[in-house]
Amino acid sequence: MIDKKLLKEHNLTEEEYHLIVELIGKEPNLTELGIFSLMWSEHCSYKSSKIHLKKLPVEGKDVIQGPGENAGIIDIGEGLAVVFKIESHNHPSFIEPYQGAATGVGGILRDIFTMGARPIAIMDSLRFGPLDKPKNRAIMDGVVAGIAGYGNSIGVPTVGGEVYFNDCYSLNPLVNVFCLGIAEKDKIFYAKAEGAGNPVLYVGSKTGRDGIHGATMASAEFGEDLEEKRPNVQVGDPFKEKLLLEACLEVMDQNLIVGIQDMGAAGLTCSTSEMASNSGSGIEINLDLVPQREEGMTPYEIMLSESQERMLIVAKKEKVADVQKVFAKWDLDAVIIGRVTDNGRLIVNAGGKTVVDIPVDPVVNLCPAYRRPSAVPAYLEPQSQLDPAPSIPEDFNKAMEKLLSSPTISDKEWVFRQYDHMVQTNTALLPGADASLLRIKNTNRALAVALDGNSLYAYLDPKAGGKIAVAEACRNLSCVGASPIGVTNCLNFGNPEKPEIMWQFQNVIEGITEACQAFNIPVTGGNVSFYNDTEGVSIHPTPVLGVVGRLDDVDKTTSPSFKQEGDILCLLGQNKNELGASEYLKYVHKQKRGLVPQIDLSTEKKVQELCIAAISQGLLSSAHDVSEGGLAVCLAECSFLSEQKIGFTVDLQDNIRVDALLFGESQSRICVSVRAENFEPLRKLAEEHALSLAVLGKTGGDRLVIHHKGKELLNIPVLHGYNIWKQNIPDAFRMN
Amino acid sequence: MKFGVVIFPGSNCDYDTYFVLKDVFDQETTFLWHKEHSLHDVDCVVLPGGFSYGDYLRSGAIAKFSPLMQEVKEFADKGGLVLGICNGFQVLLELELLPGAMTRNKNLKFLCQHVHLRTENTHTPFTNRARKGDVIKIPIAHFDGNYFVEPETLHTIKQNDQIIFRYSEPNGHLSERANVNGSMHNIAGLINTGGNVLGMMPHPERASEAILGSKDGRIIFESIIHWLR
Amino acid sequence: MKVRVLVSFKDSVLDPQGQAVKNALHTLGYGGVIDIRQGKVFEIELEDISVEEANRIIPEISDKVLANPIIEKFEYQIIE
Amino acid sequence: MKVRVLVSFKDSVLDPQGQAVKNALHTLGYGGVIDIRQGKVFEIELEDISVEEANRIIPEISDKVLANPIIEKFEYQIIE
Ligand SMILES: Nc1ncnc2c1ncn2[C@@H]1O[C@H](COP(=O)(O)OP(=O)(O)O)[C@@H](O)[C@H]1O
Ligand SMILES: [Mg+2]
Repeated sequence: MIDKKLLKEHNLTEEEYHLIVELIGKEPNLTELGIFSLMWSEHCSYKSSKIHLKKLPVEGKDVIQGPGENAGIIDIGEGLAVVFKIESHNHPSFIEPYQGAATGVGGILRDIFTMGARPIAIMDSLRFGPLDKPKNRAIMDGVVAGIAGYGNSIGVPTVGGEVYFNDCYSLNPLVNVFCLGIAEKDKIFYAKAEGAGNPVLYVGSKTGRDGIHGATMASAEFGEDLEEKRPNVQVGDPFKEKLLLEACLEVMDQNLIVGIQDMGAAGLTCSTSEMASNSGSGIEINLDLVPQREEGMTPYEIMLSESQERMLIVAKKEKVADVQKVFAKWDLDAVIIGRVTDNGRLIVNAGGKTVVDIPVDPVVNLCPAYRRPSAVPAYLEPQSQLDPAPSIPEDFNKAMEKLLSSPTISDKEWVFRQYDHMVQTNTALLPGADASLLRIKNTNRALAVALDGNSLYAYLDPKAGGKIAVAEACRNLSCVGASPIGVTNCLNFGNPEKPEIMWQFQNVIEGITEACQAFNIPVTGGNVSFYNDTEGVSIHPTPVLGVVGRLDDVDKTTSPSFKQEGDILCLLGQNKNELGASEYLKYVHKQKRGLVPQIDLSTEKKVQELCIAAISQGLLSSAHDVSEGGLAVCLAECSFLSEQKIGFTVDLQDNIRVDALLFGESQSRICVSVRAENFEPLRKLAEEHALSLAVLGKTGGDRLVIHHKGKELLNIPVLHGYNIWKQNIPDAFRMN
Repeated sequence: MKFGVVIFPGSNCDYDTYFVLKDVFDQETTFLWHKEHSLHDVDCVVLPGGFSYGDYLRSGAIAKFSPLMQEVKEFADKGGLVLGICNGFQVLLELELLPGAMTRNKNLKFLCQHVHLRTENTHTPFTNRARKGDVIKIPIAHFDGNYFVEPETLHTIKQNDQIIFRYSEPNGHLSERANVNGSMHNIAGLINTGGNVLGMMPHPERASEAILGSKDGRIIFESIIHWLR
Repeated sequence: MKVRVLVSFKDSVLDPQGQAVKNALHTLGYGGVIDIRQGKVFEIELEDISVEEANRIIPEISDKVLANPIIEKFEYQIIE
Repeated sequence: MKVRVLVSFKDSVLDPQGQAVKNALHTLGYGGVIDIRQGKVFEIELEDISVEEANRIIPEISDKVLANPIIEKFEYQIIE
């Protein structure tokens, strides 16, 4: 009955099938095959990435939970732990932008509160095609509204994120969502099914035929047959999730349960088998008891459904009634659908028959890991050169105006104004700053978070791209005075069966590893999204790094905006003659090529440490890191973000190409402004850190003015630049 | 003096409001569960922001039927102080404790940002510490804050001096630009004829601590506390 | 019994959503669209009751719950 | 010409809004409500065209703009 066609539909190879037969000692029936197809999918099993992910540094003295659970956990003192993770929802967001993004938020929130943490912040990392195409605008409009629709309703602030635009995302947008929660250290919960005889409860929404094959879809390329592969789109129900969140935290707080797991991708299949496997136990359930939304669902469909807003709980036998009472308080049913056993098997009954009877270990742990072939991509050699070098623009004002109208650089208020970024009243820095800052109530502390990932860098030099993503996220934290304590990452790549993609993947991981080691920060989890190809075209490799930082005194922080006229502008770090892979080249010269900026991690670290020290001593009026758009854009943003739109005049002295000086993206640079009386202490501090401090000029006036050795390069009114920067994205949407 | 903060399923500014009253202003404060039939002798009921019942039908439409809201209605009819913030304001409109209704923001997007409000009437329990014309900076966060009322009713509420806050420029000037959600007559906050029930879309609890970027929302809580003392 | 309740804004209330849809259609070249108003529809499945009873209950729940009479009006059809 | 287009979730798709309304009605004592699905209605005023022409255009704009064919279905009535 199980033939090649069926295997293909289930994305399983013949070798995998034979292995399954061997492992379970029989031919699987259709439902059992479905279970394996889900759990052995790339999305769930990490079969192509596992051996490479092992390289990431995961140790650290404050790590409570590294990779392997729903989210990573780090001890932050005072009996508290921070729980965080990033996830992708790329494919669903392409099919149905609003619901795809919304359910992505729902999923990552469940990952956090499943562990006993109250989610306190969401961040989003988005990648779209250029906004002159109506289709791309529609996708962006839907995605942003979907994230807002879910996050705002459930009452978790979306405090920041990032948006990049590039052609390669036109048919494959990326939607990565990060969530962070806070738990009491002694009230953390895991996906455990311990204690034979303990009841297994199903809570939340009813099961429908939603997203059947969602995980397998995320494990294959989109081709012409997109239409057929399209599973039933899931519609998010943030209200139901809010009730689930409160009820789950309440049963955890009262210590009524043994373990809990959300039912996201791979639903009932994944939660039952993982919980049993994690505890070396077994689970037996009866599908007739599963609350169902649609009639006539088969065991196959019920087991594979990806209906949202559902959780599986193993309760303490003697506390079941109390658990049910809490759920009833929140108008939710908690239905006993089975029990924990000690036979190591997943047994599923329906209609009086046993429809699944398989050992859990092979399902969860014994999927083969592949070392897929890798090869240097053919595009690399020609494209990583910058030959011939582009001509130097005659009018830098024009080049600057053009650059400010690149949507990757222009203001993202159109996006974050749609997100409730203030609910829960912890948001100490509003979106627009380099990092988001959340105070922790009843303490003096704060947590900072930054997401980062420049895929053009990763495309032209995957290893450097990986390194820079970590370094830049950490640099963003340092600009608000915080030190990094943990990392999560979302690795978005094309089809791993293509050797070039595998090569990109390996190298990005090497870069991330090197940088995390240099900063001595553990990776506590993440997510891999492969098969981001549509019609044979792969996206640029897109690692998105989420770094969490810690600030011990919430008052010792600063923001990128200029605070007053007459402050001295200084540069921490050095300008270099680097133009490659810059937004300037891409947007002004239409060239996506060149050498990615070099990065020396020990210099990088020193610059960041200096910045943190200066902020903690209260020396800085503002700090902003130099990234896309280079020094000119960095300085301009400090003006744009200041309430009074304070301008600046600087005179640069470096002997390098002037466009590289203005717009190049050399790493390890932070622009700071200081009151005159703080300059000397800052200079001394820099000396102690063995770093030179370049004085650039002063804040003040109502123009953005940049000279080079006394000669004027750039001179535009702040408000003129501001309007371009501010209106660009809203204007794109008004074209509708 | 005791404050009660109502929790509906889907409320999400309940803890924020509780925190401000309890920890920032050091007032006795209790939560009131929507299924209860008692207000536990509170002196002021606060209906917090959020998405009661998901706001799936209309903002505030379902919350008005909860058992507790019948108590709140009686309490208000007897002159008890009721403050509705954001979704709380929407519930008060649905309950008809305040006139009018909310429609979708004029740009059809959710809006989260700081706005400026001009204080129009200070002879109320909620604004007695302010001066008429004071401009305060407070955040909004809503999808349905576009206030609508029939012209006759608008005329009446103007005559009764029921308009408490209006969206304005930082200098107090009333403009279309400042009226971000498109509300009729720039109305951001409204009181009942009895002068004891205030509804406002902006969130004073998000502007009561320096670390959150504005302390201007304090004036409302300070006024209530002063009034009750 | 199946009933359909249609809820829409009163004429005196602006309908920016309808306007936005109209504009979108114009941009796409459907110039013949003169006006659009957007409302809500509820398809309700009721236990079998008499038509008389339905004519009592439906307006009641429409008025109390489904529509906000300050800004909305409703009409209904018994379809089965 | 006046046309009414009704857009609602496909039957297999979860309708959280309808569920919420149903639960509210049950709480209010309307236990006879078995199910509710909530959708959108568009009242469209068109330049006068032939019924034939309308039968071509309406499905087209419904499919393109008014409904999201991935999760929604539509039907329409020419009312005037
Ligand atoms: N890029 C990565 N770096 C580190 N850990 C990862 C990465 N991708 C996935 N992981 C870890 O592998 C485990 C399985 O991930 P995943 O299947 O996405 O979890 P789930 O879907 O249950 O949330 C998680 O603990 C996750 O943190
Ligand atoms: Mg998970």
